[in-house]
Amino acid sequence: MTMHAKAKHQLQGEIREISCRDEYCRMTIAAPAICHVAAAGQFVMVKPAADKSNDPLFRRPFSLHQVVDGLLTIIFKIVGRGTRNLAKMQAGEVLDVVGPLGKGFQLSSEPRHYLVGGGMGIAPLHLLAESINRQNPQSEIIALLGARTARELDAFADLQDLRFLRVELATDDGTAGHHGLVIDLLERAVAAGGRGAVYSCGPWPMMKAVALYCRAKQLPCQVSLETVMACGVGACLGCAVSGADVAGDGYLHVCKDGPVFEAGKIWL
Amino acid sequence: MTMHAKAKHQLQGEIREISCRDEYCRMTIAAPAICHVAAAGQFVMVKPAADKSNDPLFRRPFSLHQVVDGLLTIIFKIVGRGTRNLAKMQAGEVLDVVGPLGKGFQLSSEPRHYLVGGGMGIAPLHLLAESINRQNPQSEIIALLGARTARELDAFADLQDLRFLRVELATDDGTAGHHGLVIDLLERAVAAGGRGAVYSCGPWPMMKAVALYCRAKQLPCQVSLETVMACGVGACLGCAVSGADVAGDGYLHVCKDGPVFEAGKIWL
Amino acid sequence: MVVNKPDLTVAIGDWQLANPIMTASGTFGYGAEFADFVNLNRLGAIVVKGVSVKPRIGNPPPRIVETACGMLNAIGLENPGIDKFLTEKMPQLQNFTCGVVVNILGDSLEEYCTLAERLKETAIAAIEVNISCPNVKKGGVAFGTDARMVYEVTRCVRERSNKPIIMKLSPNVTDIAAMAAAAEEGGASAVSLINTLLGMAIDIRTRRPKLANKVGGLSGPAIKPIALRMVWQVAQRVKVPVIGIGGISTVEDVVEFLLAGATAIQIGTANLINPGVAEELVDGLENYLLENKIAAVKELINGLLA
Amino acid sequence: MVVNKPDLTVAIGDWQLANPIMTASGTFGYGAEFADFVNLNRLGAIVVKGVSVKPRIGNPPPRIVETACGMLNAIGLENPGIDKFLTEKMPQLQNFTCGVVVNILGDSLEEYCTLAERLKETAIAAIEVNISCPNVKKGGVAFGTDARMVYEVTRCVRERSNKPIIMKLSPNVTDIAAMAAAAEEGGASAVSLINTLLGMAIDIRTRRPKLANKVGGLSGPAIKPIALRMVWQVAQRVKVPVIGIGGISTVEDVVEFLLAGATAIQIGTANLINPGVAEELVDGLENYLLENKIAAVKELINGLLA
Ligand SMILES: Cc1cc2nc3c(=O)[nH]c(=O)nc-3n(C[C@H](O)[C@H](O)[C@H](O)COP(=O)(O)OP(=O)(O)OC[C@H]3O[C@@H](n4cnc5c(N)ncnc54)[C@H](O)[C@@H]3O)c2cc1C
Ligand SMILES: Cc1cc2nc3c(=O)[nH]c(=O)nc-3n(C[C@H](O)[C@H](O)[C@H](O)COP(=O)(O)OP(=O)(O)OC[C@H]3O[C@@H](n4cnc5c(N)ncnc54)[C@H](O)[C@@H]3O)c2cc1C
Ligand SMILES: Cc1cc2nc3c(=O)[nH]c(=O)nc-3n(C[C@H](O)[C@H](O)[C@H](O)COP(=O)(O)O)c2cc1C
Ligand SMILES: Cc1cc2nc3c(=O)[nH]c(=O)nc-3n(C[C@H](O)[C@H](O)[C@H](O)COP(=O)(O)O)c2cc1C
Ligand code: FES
Ligand code: FES
Repeated sequence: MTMHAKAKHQLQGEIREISCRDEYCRMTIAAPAICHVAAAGQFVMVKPAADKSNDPLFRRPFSLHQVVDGLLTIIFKIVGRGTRNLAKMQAGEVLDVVGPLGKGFQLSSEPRHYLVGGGMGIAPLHLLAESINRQNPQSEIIALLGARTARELDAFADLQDLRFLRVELATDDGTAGHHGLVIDLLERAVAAGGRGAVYSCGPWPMMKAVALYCRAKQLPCQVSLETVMACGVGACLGCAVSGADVAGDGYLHVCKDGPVFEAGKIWL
Repeated sequence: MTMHAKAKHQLQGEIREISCRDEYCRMTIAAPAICHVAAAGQFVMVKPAADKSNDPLFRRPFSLHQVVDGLLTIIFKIVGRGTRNLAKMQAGEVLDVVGPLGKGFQLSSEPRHYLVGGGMGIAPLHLLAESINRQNPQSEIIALLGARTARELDAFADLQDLRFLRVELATDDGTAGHHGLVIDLLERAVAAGGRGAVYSCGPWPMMKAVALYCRAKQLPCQVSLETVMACGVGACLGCAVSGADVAGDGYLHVCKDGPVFEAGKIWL
Repeated sequence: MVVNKPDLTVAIGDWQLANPIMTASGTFGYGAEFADFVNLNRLGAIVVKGVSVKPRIGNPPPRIVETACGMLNAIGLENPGIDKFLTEKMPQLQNFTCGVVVNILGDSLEEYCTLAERLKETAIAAIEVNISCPNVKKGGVAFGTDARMVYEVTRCVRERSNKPIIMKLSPNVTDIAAMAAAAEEGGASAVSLINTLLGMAIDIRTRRPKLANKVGGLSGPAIKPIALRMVWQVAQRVKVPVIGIGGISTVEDVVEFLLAGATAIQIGTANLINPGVAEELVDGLENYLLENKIAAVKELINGLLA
Repeated sequence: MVVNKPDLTVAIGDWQLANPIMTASGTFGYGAEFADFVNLNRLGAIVVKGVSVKPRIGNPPPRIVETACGMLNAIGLENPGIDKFLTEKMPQLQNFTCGVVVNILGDSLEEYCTLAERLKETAIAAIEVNISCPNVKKGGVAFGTDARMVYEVTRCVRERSNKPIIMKLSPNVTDIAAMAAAAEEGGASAVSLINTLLGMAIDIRTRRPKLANKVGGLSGPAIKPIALRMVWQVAQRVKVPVIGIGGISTVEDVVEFLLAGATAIQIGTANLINPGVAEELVDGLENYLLENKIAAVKELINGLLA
């Protein structure tokens, strides 16, 4: 083994807890080596360890939702075969986990932080909120969470319970909070509360709206992107996205240069 | 739909019971349409109904072990990926079942029947014994069962309990019954009990020994063959075995012409 | 509200198919094997196992191997020969109201021509010509790998037959579109592709090939991306209808091939895994069109956007 | 009892490899990406991502698609170009004690020759020449699909270089053994195969190809049977060592390729799925030899029984 301290690990993590409600699952995995070096906004790539099938082939990427005492938690939605297979796993079974991967959020030194999440993009905001609070317990942290419907927000009940956080909700169908878009919440919150650092994770149209708003208001803004990934470690170059200046910079790679980018660095 | 009575069915069968001990599993599936037309020596091909993976690709063939009140039971050994996946299934889950397939045993009108089984080849002998007994309750039925070790024979405890059956055991390691080969049992049993119809299912070397013995003694003998199968319905021609007269007959197809053959019809 | 049934019909020349779902040669026997699982009359057409002039006993076993998302087969074109086919198989095939396509194969140009001639008097919908077979007169090089030979086989079969001629192309070539063009030039009514890709598997315990024939044809979901690319390339090159084959097992697969330019498709290996699949895909395709408010399946053909 | 460690070494010309396990170009970055997962020095060699004369930004996204037991990629050969490669990547590559192979690619014969020339002064173990690229001067036909071009590229690179030259063959041809023979004639030290098979996937919702580049290269377990067959065919045709590539992810796969005639093998897509796989296979191969009482891995090479 090379003697440098490892920034990434591949390990066999036992599932300690798994629970699914509707199509939303929460899974807690024993992964001390990964937890030890993990930062908010990073992700892991997982595959059931006992799975000798090559179909589906790829590992699946998930954001770090929580990291406590060597246990890491992910929250995922069942959308296809990979997530369906994961949802069928049980406590005691073993997951092959690679991580932590990518570059996470830069914690801003601003006194005020707007965490803007949509749908499953809310997942990384829990660890982000805790990290900001740990760095500076005086920070004002406002989470603005949007989803299609209240059920989806329920998957993130623990985030809404964090005491150092102010939470506002928006749903497309009006079943919780503001009946409308999360960008509306951001505009109102900034208007009422003042400038701050913006962190955003969610569907592309949402993040684009957030980024354009921040550009207009000159607020520092980070967005967390998703692309299909094969390796997650910067080797295959499959996860390209256009940089802000396509001609000059060529492409950025979500798994290595991101998933979190300064909004100004990418093509909106 | 064509109006002829169907000889084969594809159905979604609920698993009613499954239990595994060591690498031996017993699975009972609700499959009335199949049970209705099933005969001893026939088989089914199965795949977990919810399995959307193409790896492994093929269905897996298993002999009918028992058929009672619309429930069919198979007994299988975990040997590879397909059987491992089946072993993981639980009662209430659904199996996609095609069957009954192939030609089963011809019930002989002889008064005495020797059922010679080795390893997992014992599986079809339960239904066979019941069928012989049902056809003629006066029949003398002797089951000669061989296995590597006693544990393997335990998977067939129910067969050993049939009251109309005389059972003799042989194991390679001497942990149950005769310490040696099942062919020894057959020779002894015939020498002691007299001529009878012989039915055999098990590893090829065993069946070959049985068939050669029967040929020498001029006993009617049927053997049940195994080959890799893709379709199980006679369409792909993948399951070929050499007929007794290769030049003349060409190949026989295990899923259609068998799995049970008169020993004289195949190349020994 | 009146829900109109979508129009599933497609045409290959003058031949009208009730729908674009066919079964692929060698994976559906002579139809009868699947009569318990599929209402054969609901299919667009069935293609029977390849027929040769003389009977063939096929290759010694083992003949099939499971591979990652696919299978290898080296059946060796086992079939009863054209005489027995006409007397024993043809009568039952004539009971089906769906189109019946007879797949033919030969070791020489003459054999292909003879087979076309022999099928003249039958009521079949079309002939499909398997040119993946080795040409014994030309040192065993497959007919389908040489554009000149493709042209010659097509022309001869075309001249000797009064049926639509479907030339079935081999994917084991550098430029399959060139082969399709040669078939078109020779007078083919349609081309179908792909046949299997040549592959191999080794048993490391015995150190022998897993197939007695050493090599075999790879089929199944594993090859779908290759088949789809080839169908797309060929559809851009020729004007005759293209029949897409290779790894199709779902409605999505069917739609992908139609969008890539296929007028019809054939289901091969999937029949072996799920004997009811062919009819399921007819139903599934109809539902897909309904759900997406597409009036006719023809609208999908060649519908790929740039 | 003394248990002797089996001998894992193999040779490609004068180049001695500690073991036959290499990583395939484009799937292992520049090695450093895997340093946390694999002790790079335990590998037979690493092959870096393809390098061109000028930097290339690659194709627009989406660039990859998951398929049945495989994947399609259309990365578009993104790379920093030979200048940056030599100044930024080469120094760290020289820290590895395992062999480093540089994979090169060009749009013209001259570019290949230039790259060979530029790598003369480096301490690399070998050059691997990717000839699956389109030849812009010859209407975009890939170099690797024409025996004459294969010969010419090989000869030029051979003449301009003092390193072992590995010609990496494209599987998208009728007769890959003919391409291997052309490479041998041109002076190749070895041939490696296969590169990816051209494939396609369509998003039926948008009706567009799933890859921005429309078509891409298929790799992974799905293609293993094709790769193995080609390696076997090529090994029977040429005398230079053959390096087997295609869908390898287990020790059994490695042994199959060695038996088919490969002197070494490369792991591609499997690295992406399981970043520790390369080292696992070195250990696994050693254990396999031990368990089967095989003293040297060389005994497996070409060990297929008839
Ligand atoms: C950095 C990163 C972090 C993520 N974090 C989370 C999370 O915390 N919770 C969560 O529910 N989801 C998260 N996702 C999305 C999640 O990875 C996909 O939902 C999942 O891979 C879908 O797999 P599937 O087999 O169920 O779906 P399928 O649709 O069958 O997948 C097919 C292919 O597309 C890929 N894919 C599908 N959807 C996405 C997507 N949205 N983003 C990237 N690739 C996709 C799959 O990985 C696979 O390769 C994240 C994605 C990325 C890139
Ligand atoms: C007609 C018939 C009846 C059978 N009845 C029984 C039974 O009652 N109980 C039982 O335990 N087993 C039975 N078998 C064997 C059983 O089908 C195999 O053990 C099983 O398919 C192995 O699958 P796998 O994925 O676990 O093994 P793998 O080794 O991973 O399978 C790889 C491939 O080889 C095939 N294969 C492996 N072993 C066999 C074999 N012995 N016979 C045929 N194909 C094989 C598989 O189907 C698959 O296609 C029967 C086989 C046949 C043909
Ligand atoms: C077991 C088997 C037998 C086949 N026999 C023939 C044949 O006789 N004639 C022919 O043209 N193609 C034959 N094929 C090829 C198929 O018709 C089809 O072209 C190929 O399998 C690809 O389609 P798939 O991936 O859907 O199986 C056979 C394929 C299989 C799997
Ligand atoms: C993402 C990706 C990028 C690749 N890039 C290159 C490359 O730059 N040069 C090259 O010669 N081959 C390249 N290849 C081909 C691989 O080196 C290998 O030949 C092919 O993937 C087959 O092996 P596999 O099935 O083990 O992946 C690439 C393959 C993949 C999947
Ligand atoms: S996923 Fe492979 S480089 Fe990002
Ligand atoms: S398994 Fe297909 S014919 Fe027997």
